Amino acid sequence: MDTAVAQERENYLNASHGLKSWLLTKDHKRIGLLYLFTITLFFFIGGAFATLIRIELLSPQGNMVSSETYNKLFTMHAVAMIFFFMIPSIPAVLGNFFLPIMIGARDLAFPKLNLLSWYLLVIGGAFSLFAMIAGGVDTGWTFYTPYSTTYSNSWVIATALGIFIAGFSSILTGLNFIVTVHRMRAPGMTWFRMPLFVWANYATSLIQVLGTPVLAVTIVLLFVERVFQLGIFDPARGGDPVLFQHLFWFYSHPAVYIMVLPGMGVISEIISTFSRKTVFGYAFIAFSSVAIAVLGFLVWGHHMFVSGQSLYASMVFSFLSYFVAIPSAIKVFNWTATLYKGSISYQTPMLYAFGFIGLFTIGGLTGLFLAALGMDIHVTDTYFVVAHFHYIMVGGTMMAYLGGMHFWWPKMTGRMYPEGWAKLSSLVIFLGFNLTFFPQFILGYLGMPRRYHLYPAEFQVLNVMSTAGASILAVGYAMPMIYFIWSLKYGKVAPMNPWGATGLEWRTASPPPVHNFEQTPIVTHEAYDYTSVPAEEIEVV
Amino acid sequence: MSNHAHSESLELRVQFDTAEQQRDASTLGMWLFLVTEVMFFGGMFAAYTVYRNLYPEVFAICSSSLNAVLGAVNTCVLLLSSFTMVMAVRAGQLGQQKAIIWFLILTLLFGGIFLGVKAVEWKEKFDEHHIPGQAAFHLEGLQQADQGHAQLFFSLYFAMTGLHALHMVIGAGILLGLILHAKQGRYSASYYTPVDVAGLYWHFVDVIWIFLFPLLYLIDRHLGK
Amino acid sequence: MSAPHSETHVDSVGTYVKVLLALMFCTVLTTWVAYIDLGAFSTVIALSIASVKMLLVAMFFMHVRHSSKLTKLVVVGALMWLGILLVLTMTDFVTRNM
Amino acid sequence: MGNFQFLPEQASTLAPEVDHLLYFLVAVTVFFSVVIFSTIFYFAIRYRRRSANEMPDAHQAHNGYTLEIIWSVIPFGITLVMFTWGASVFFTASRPPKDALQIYAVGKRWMWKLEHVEGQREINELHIPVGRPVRLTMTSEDVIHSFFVPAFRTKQDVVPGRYTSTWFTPTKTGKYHLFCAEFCGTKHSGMVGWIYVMEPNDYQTWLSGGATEGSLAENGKKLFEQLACSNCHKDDTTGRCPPLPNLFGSQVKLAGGGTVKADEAYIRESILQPQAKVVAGYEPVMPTFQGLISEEQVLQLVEYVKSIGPKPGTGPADSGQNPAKKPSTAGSMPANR
Ligand code: HEA
Ligand code: HEA
Ligand code: HEC
Ligand code: CUA
Ligand SMILES: [Cu+2]
Repeated sequence: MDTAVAQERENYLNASHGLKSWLLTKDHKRIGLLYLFTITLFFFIGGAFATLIRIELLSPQGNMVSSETYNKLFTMHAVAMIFFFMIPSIPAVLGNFFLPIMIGARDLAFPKLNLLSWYLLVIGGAFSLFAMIAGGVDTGWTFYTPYSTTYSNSWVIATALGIFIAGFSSILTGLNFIVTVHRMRAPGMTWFRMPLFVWANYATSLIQVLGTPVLAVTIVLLFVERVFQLGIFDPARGGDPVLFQHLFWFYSHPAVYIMVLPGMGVISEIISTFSRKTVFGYAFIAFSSVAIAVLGFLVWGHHMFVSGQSLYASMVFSFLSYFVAIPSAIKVFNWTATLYKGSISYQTPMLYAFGFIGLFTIGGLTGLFLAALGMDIHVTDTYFVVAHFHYIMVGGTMMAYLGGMHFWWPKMTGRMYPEGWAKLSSLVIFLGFNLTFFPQFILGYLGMPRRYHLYPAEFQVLNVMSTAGASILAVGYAMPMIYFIWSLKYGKVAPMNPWGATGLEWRTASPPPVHNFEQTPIVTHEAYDYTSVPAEEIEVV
Repeated sequence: MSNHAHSESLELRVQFDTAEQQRDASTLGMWLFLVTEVMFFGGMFAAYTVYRNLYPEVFAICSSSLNAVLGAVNTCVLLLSSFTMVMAVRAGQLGQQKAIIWFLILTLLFGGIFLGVKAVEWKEKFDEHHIPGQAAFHLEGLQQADQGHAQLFFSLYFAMTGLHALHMVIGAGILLGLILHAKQGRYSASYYTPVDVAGLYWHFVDVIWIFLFPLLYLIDRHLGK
Repeated sequence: MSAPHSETHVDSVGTYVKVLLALMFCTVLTTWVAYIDLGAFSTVIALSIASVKMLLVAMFFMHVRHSSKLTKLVVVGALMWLGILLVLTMTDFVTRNM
Repeated sequence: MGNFQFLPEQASTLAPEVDHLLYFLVAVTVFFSVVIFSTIFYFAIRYRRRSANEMPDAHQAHNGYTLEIIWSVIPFGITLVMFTWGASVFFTASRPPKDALQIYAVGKRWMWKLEHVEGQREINELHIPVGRPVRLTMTSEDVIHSFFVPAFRTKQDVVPGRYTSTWFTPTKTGKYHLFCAEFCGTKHSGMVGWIYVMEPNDYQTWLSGGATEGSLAENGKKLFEQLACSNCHKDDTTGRCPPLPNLFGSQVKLAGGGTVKADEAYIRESILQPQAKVVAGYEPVMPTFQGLISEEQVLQLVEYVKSIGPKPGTGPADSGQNPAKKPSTAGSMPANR
């Protein structure tokens, strides 16, 4: 190991020691790492449930677990993955760590609130974990009434409470980011000099602040209906269960953009860095993030086309759904154009970025199938929908998250990951992913309903393919877990700017000092201006 | 790091460069928090709108069963508390340390009265069996068939006023904290942000009630009874 | 780097008292009007009065009239999003029987 | 994989329409995927980095508006086609023809109860004739379910507390899957059944086969007596109640203004929540039957009220005596969804 560099320079990791210094830290970088541990845990919990789902579906007659257990498996899989892994993933880990650095701030505007957000996620997670251990919950992650309020015998309340609390974590993170972006930018860091990752997180935060409270109150109403019999959605009293769906999707559709926008921000950074070119159509990508955040609030009814919602409302929601597709299209085309005449290298983050663009395109375009009314009546609540959203969330966001982790790992830890292994694992993940979820498009169109424990035998072949893919996927995900940990001790020491990137985070040491910069930076260049990077700072590995 | 002087105020936290930046951040933070509150109550307003639209007559009769005079008086009490709150902020602006304390105490007092009256109203509902979900639920003047819809009204009534009251209780807690800090002489003309920000919250809770009052007590009251 | 310096405006006690009186007047007015049969206008009037009260509280007590553009944008944004929630939900319920 | 299929069987008039829409959507997807993938691939090879410190010639991109406009407007145009096409298929799928064969469905955890107007009841099975539009009026006794027949490309949620409906015209005889597609609890995946599409003659035989306890309307008539509806609702306008003959399908004037079309949902509501919509000129004295009768009994009453509706013979659903009789074209069945 390179002892010359390894001399102890003070940084955020070694500035103080002991468990307490971590649990009471107000440093956004340390909090980012706390989040990293937490959500990784939940990813593996969710992944374990996914594994059980896939094993169960190997055979049509369902002989491994009971129907009751199966229903709990997919519910808890989704709860863990969505609320405790994917929503906090990129914003709370990478955003927390890098957003302040990228705009040249010493910390977020409200560090204590930031720490509180993490604790809220942990407490919410504890409630949900408790529910899972105590017996699980079987309503599906959508908690439709009256099943969830009146009929389910499972741990609905504990789980819902967990989600409620985690919701506040999400709200407060969003609030913190917005204030930070407005008030904490370094001198010279104008709005249009901000990296696109910051724009993406800003747009995400808008959704978190505007949408999540509605989920919170929906859970409160569910809670009072289940516990105190205040029946706001109760059909026996003239209440309307479809109203619950409106309130739920008012949040949960925008929430899918909470899950994808930060990923898009990561992709912008990676694509630019590894082609050494400023992002094509910077302003268009920046504004399309905000446009997605805003338009995302107008389309929720596309989850309810067969729910008994009025025909006319369905038409409106279908029409508006197509508007969200345009900003996404703009991004995809601009990323592609960025490559033109670039200087492209294929390091692992770039491989993930390519994976993201491809799989997001397929996932997004199949979203357009679902938004088409006549098509949706056939494929809604089938595996077609399952395939659609896994393409975006697992194929898209998960790729972006892993890409981002590889991209910034040297900065976060001061160590390089092993490039060869990383490339191999990205390939395994890509192949495993497609084998898992592509067959599900066909399954869905053939008519296999989702949330089915038992299924007709003619669907078995495709299900076996899917399970085979999932095993490959599991191996692919296990690899980074192992070599990241390995690299902490044995990885090459990371230079300040291993990729020759332009962001402010690459102008400070790896790992960064406690207050991010030895000297508050003064920004004089546009983002992604590769001529501005002093050649001596780049030590390309 | 280099260019910030620690002397401006004891309360300037490390991530900020100037006291002004810090104050602007806190204010913006509170306003954003209020946005989340608007959406939080918004979910219930949406439910209310849907059901009022479906069952207007029943809702009118239910409204009539509430005590509008008590509601109006209570509204005035709350408005008064908002007034004393803004006076406390004004005292902060002028650095009148004593006045801050007294106006905060008055605000707390009016808030307490509001909650007391609310409790009396709720008690009444319990005595009259206007509690949704209870087998004994019965609202006079309504057919058996409409009792269910009346229960919807009262579910919304309790959910909305209950969560409003919860916000008041939290607000009262914040006021208590402010009073303690004010007693320690923490606030001055150059640093009164906490009072300012708490004021925003308190007024917001007031605004919610300004809408709850007509929605629950007043609209179409002439139709009932 | 941050927003333009926002001057602290100290309003006079008189202003606040006037606002308080206006608010109380509105309260009495809206209660009184509720007993009169105005048909569909009953709702409109009640909500209009409530909106006026909201404006008074926001503008004066919450100092929105002295606040930065950003704060005003935040307020307008909140109301707009509430509008989205209410209006799009209602498109379903009012067109169901068509 | 042998005779592996990518599409489910096409067994209704709707199925080919949905499949055509699918072909279009797949074509768009393939087109854009191929364009994007191959462009990325080409650029990635063509402009690969050759030395570690290489800087591209064009590190500053030209932010042309032309390109941005092109690649916003073209996709937008395509999505408009998707919307219009999808909506038009949906419209056909939502509006049943007037002469449809009426069938009632009640979802209950975890079974489908299907009732023919002639009185045949089936559980998890539905026999229908080929080539004839079938309209389902559905409700649930507990939670939300969803009536899904992949071969017909139809799906509709079944919501407690109200009626929803769907329709289809089977085009091929055979046996098709019926699934519950909305999660409804433990045996959601067991809430499945079969649709048997039969030749009209076979269907007739089947209808006359199974023993029934009278048609729906007949049972409804009995209930109408038992529940003492008939004490109030006499056939003349002299009483304090509106007469029910000729009610179905008409426009009812309501107290307090407005009219409402007397469809199934309205009749159901009149029985369960009489005060919700009061007929102009009458006192709201009708008692509610909520909680006293089951959804199936409500259906029988509804069917009875329909059977005494206007012009016997206009709708196939009204007499219950001769369902296979070709319905006259001048039907008065409401075209509500
Ligand atoms: C990160 C998550 C994510 C994202 C980003 C999206 C994005 C989109 N989703 Fe998806 N969706 C989910 C997660 C997500 N979705 C989940 C979890 C569910 C199921 C929930 C449940 O029921 O459990 C779901 C369900 C769902 C439904 C309901 C299905 C049903 O239950 O019947 C619909 C219907 O309209 C839909 C549509 C869309 C659309 C139009 C987009 C668009 O934003 C996509 C836009 C992107 C593109 C279009 C691709 C890029 C563009 C090009 C390559 C250029 C070419 C473009 C054109 C020709 C326009 N989604
Ligand atoms: C962010 C969200 C997210 C993520 C990441 C995933 C990841 C995966 N999901 Fe999930 N999924 C959802 C969100 C997500 N899912 C949602 C919202 C639903 C709907 C639920 C509902 O209907 O209510 C759903 C439903 C769902 C279903 C449908 C169930 C049904 O309807 O009956 C299936 C079936 O295949 C599935 C599979 C998978 C698989 C194989 C993965 C894989 O990508 C997971 C891979 C990860 C691991 C396998 C763990 C990591 C690896 C290791 C720990 C190595 C060691 C492990 C082993 C040796 C096994 N998911
Ligand atoms: C006590 C008398 C009474 C009994 C018993 C009664 N009804 Fe009614 N019904 C009325 C009155 C009065 C109206 C008109 C006012 C209204 O719409 O509520 C009415 C209205 C109706 C309507 C709407 C008629 C229209 O013209 O729109 C239907 C349908 C109906 N009743 C069906 C039934 C059925 C079915 C039963 C038995 C299960 C029944 N009623 C029992 C008194 C009665
Ligand atoms: Cu019934 Cu699922
Ligand atoms: Cu959606």
